[in-house]
Amino acid sequence: MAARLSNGCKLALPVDYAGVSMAMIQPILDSGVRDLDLVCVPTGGLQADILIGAGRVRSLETSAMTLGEAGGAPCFIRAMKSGALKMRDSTCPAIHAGLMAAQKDLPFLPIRGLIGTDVLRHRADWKIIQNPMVEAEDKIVIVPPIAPDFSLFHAPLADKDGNVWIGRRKELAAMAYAAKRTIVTVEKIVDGNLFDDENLSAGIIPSLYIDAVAEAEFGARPYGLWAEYGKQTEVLMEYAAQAKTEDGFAAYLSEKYGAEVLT
Amino acid sequence: MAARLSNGCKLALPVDYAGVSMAMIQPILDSGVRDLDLVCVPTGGLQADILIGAGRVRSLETSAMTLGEAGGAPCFIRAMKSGALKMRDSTCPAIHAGLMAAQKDLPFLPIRGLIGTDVLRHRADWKIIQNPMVEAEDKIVIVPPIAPDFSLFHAPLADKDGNVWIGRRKELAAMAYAAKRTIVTVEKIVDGNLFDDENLSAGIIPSLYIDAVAEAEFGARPYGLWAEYGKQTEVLMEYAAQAKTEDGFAAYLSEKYGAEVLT
Amino acid sequence: MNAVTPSEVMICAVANLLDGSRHIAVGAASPIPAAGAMLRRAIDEARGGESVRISILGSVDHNVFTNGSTELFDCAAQGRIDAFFLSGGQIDGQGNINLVGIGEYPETKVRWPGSFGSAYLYFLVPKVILFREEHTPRIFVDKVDFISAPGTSDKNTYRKGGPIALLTGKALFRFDKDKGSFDLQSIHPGHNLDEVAQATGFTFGHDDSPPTTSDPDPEILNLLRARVLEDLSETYPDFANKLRAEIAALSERTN
Amino acid sequence: MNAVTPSEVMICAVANLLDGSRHIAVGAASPIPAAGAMLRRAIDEARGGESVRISILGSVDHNVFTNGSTELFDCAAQGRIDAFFLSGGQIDGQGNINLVGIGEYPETKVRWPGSFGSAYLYFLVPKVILFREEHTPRIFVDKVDFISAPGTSDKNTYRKGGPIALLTGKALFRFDKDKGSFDLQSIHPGHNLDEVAQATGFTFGHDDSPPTTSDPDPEILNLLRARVLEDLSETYPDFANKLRAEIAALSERTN
Repeated sequence: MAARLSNGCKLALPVDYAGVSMAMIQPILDSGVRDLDLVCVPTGGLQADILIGAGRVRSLETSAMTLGEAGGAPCFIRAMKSGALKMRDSTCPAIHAGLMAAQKDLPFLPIRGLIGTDVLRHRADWKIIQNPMVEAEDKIVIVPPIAPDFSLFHAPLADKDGNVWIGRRKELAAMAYAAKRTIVTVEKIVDGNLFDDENLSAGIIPSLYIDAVAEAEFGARPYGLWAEYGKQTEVLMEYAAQAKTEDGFAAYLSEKYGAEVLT
Repeated sequence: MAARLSNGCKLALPVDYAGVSMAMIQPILDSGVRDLDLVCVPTGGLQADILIGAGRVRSLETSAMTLGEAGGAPCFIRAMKSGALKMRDSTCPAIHAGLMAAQKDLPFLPIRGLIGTDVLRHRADWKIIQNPMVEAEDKIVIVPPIAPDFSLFHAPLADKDGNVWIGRRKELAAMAYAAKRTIVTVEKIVDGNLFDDENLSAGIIPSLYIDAVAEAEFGARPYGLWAEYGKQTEVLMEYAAQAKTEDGFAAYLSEKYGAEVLT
Repeated sequence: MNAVTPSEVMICAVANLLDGSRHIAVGAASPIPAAGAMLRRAIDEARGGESVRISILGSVDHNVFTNGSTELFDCAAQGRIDAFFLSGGQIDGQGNINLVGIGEYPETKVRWPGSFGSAYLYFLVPKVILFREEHTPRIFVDKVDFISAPGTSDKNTYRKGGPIALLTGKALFRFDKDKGSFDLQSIHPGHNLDEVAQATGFTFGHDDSPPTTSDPDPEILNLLRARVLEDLSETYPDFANKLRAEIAALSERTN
Repeated sequence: MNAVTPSEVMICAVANLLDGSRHIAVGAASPIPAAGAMLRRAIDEARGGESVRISILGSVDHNVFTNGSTELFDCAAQGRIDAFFLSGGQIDGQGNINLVGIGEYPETKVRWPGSFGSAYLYFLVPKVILFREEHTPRIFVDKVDFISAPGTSDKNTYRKGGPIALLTGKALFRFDKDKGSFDLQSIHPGHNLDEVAQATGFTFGHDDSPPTTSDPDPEILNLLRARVLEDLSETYPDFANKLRAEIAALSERTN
C-alpha cells in the first residue's frame, strides 16, 4: 500500500491514542518515499519521529510532538535545531478547522483565539480579518483547508467491501473526509458487511472514503488501540533512549527496519 | 418537559426520517407556548405543520416543508398565503452550516453555491464577501450561527444518566451541539450506562448535551424511526385530507389533541 | 423489435446520461432516476467495469452515509458525487429552477415545499440531470418566478457543476452551458416536435427533424427487466409493481 | 492538626479554585489537577450539591466525548467547559505561556512539544488554572521567548476566558486580569516569601506577610484519602500509589 505514496505528498497521521498505523512504517521506509509533508491530527509522536529521523519528512504541521511519558520526540528536536525541518507550529483546533475546511471544500474557516500569539505570527498562511457580520471591531483568524493527499491510520475492524469501523474516534473520520485518499490498517478484516449491524454503523467510515485496507494485528503497537489494547510505555522509553543521538537512531532504524537515514 | 419551552423561543426539529418527536406535540400544545421560531433540520413535515396550524409558530426557517408522498403541508401553505408566518427560506447545507457555526460558537461560516439565487436575495442575515484568501475575485456567502434555544427529537434509546443513542443519525447530534438545551423522547430508557458497550458509543449523544429525556414508545409515529419501524403513509394522507381546510384542521386539532387554534 | 414502455424509455435515457459516473445520489422519492442509476450500474457490471455507487437519500439500506444529512453536501463539494437529479415546479429556458412557488414571494399564489439542497448542489455536482415527467407549459416556462438555483453563473462565481440535460415524459434536452439554454436532443416514441414545442414555454434549439429517443438494446432491456426490476422492488415496491404491470400490458398488446 | 503532604496541599488548592464549576476538563498526563477535580466532585457530592462533570482527555472511561478530538474545543467555545489546566515551559509575569521553546524561533535552543490547544483554550475557558509543580526562575521568567498563548488581550479581542491562578509546588498566585499580572495569594507550608521571590523571575504583588496555604479541613482530607484516592487508582495508578506511600511516610514521621 505504501507504493501509493509519492514523493512530496501530504500525509496526515493521527494522535497517539486514536489509532496510529505503526505497522505501515516498514512499508513506507521500504518504498523510499521522501519529502513528505506531515500533518499530525492534532499532535504527533513515535511514528512521525521515526519518519523525521529517517530523513523522509520535508515539513511538519502539528500542534505538538511528544512521546508522552517517554518525553520529547528526539529526532524532531534534532531536526528543529538543525533547521532540517520546515515547521508549521499550529494549535489543535486549527488543525481540526483546516481538515473541516477540506471536508467541505471551503477556502477557509474562521477560528477564535490565536490573536496575539506567536503561533499566528509565524503562520503566513493564516489571516486576521474583520468579522463581516458586525460593524464593531471584531478581529477573527481564518485558516485555509488542510487537504492531505493521504490519511493513514489503524482501526479495529474493516469488512471486505472496505468499510472501516473506528467507533467513536471521529478524528479518524475527519482525516478520511479531508484527504484525497485514505489508507488504513486494521486488527481484523471480517466477512460480511459491517453495515449489517446497525449498532455498529454510527462508527463506520464507509468505503466511499477508503482506498486501501490491510490486516495488521496489533498494528498500532507500541501504541495502544482505543478500548482494544494498551500502550507499551517501556517500548517508547527504550526508543527515546536509543534515538537520543543521531547514531543511536541510525542503529535503531537499521536494526528494527533494515532502513537507512536519507540525507 | 414542554413546560421548559417559553414563548418566543427558537425550537429546532429534525427531518421526517431522522426521528421526529411526534409524542411531544400533545404536551407542547397543552403548555400553551406560542410565537415559536421553528428551525427545521433541514426540512419540516407533519410536526411543524401542526404547530403552524395551531397558531403556535411566529417564524419558520427551513429548506422545505412537505408531507412527502402525502403532498404539500396544508397549514404551512395557508399560513404562507395569508402572510401569517415570517418565512426564512433556506437550503439544506445552509441550515447545517448555521448549526455548525453555533456548535463552534463562530460568528459565521462560509458556504459555496447560493450566489444568484432568490433564496440568498431574501436573506438579509446572509452576506456575500470576497474570499479573503485570494486576490482574484471570488465571492462567497457567509451565514450566521443558528443557535436554537431548544432542540427536540426522538431516538431509539437512552439510559438513566441521560445519554441518548441516535446511531448514525448524526444530524440529531448536530442539533444537540448547536442548541442551548435539548429535549428528547426515546423508545426505551434502559438501565445501566450506554457507554458500557463501546460498540454503541459512536452513536451516543452524551448527557452533557441533554436536558430532559422521556420514554415514549412509537413516539415518532406516524413517522418511522430509522431502522426501527416504518412510516404510516396512510395516516399522513388522512391528515393531508383533513387539514386541507382551516375548519378541517381545527376539527382535527380538537379531536386528536383537545386543543384550539390560537390567533 | 422490442416494445418498450414510456417509463423504460426514460430509465434508459437516464442510464445513458449517467455513463462514466462513479457515484450517483438519488432522492428517496425518485424511482425513475433511481432505476436509471441502477441500470447504469447493471450495464457497467455486465461489461466488466467498476460498479457505480448509488446513494439513495433517506434510505437505510442503500445509503452508506454515516455523518448525518450534511455528508451529502460535503461529498458534493469535494467531487465525491458525480451525478444528481433535480426537478422544479418551474424550469425555464436558462436552466433556472423554481421549487418555491408561483407569484410574488413570499406570499406566492402557489407555494411548493422549498428549495431543499438545490441552491447548493446545482453549483457543485458536475452532472445534474433535470427530471420532470409532466411536460407542460405550466412547468416549462420562459422565466421562473423564483430562482431556487440558477442554470448558469458568471465566470467569477465558483461553480463546478450544473445542469447537463433535461428529461421529461416527452423528450430529452441537452443543456448548453456556454449558451445557457437547451437543445432538443431527441423526442420519445409517440411524440413529435410540434407537440413538444407546444408543451414547452421556452424556446430551445432543435434540428428540423429531431431524432426519436432510441429504444434500448435487447441486452440492456433484459438487464432492466430482470436485475434492475428486482433491485427496484426492494426500495420502490409500488413503482416496481406498476412497471411490471405496464410491461405485461405492453406484451399483451404486441403479441 | 493533620499532617498533609505537599501533593495534598496542591490538590486541595485546586479543589478550592474549582469551586462552582460544572464541567472540568483535565489533560491525560495531569494527575494533580485530575485529583483536584475529583476532590471538588467529592466535596460537592458530600454537601449534597450537583455532581461536577470531569472529562479526562484521551481516557476511555472518564471521557464522554463521542465527536472526536474537536469536541473539547467546540465545548470550550460554547461555555460547556468551565475550567481547564494549562502549563508552560516558560510562564511570565503577564500570564503569557510558552510551550514551544527557548531562544529564537524556529531554531530554538530548547524545543518543547508545542502549543497544543493553548492558543485557543486560553481565550475561551473561563477558569484556566496554570499549574507547574517545579518553581524555578528557569520557568517563571520575566518575558517568555514564544507566546503560545497570551495572558491578556486588548478590549477589542474576543476573549471569554483566561488565567485565574497559578499554582506551583511553592505557592499559589491569583491572576489580576485588569492589571495583567500575578498577586501572591498564599505560600505552601515549609516555604517562605524570600524563597518564592528568588524562585520567580517576574515581579508579583504580595502582602508583607503572605498567608500560608491553608491545610484542608479534616472532612476534606478524609474525602481525599478515601474516595478520591480510589478514583485516582483507576486512572492514575502510579500516582495514586506514590501518594499513598507519601501519606504513609508522613504518618510514620508524625506518629
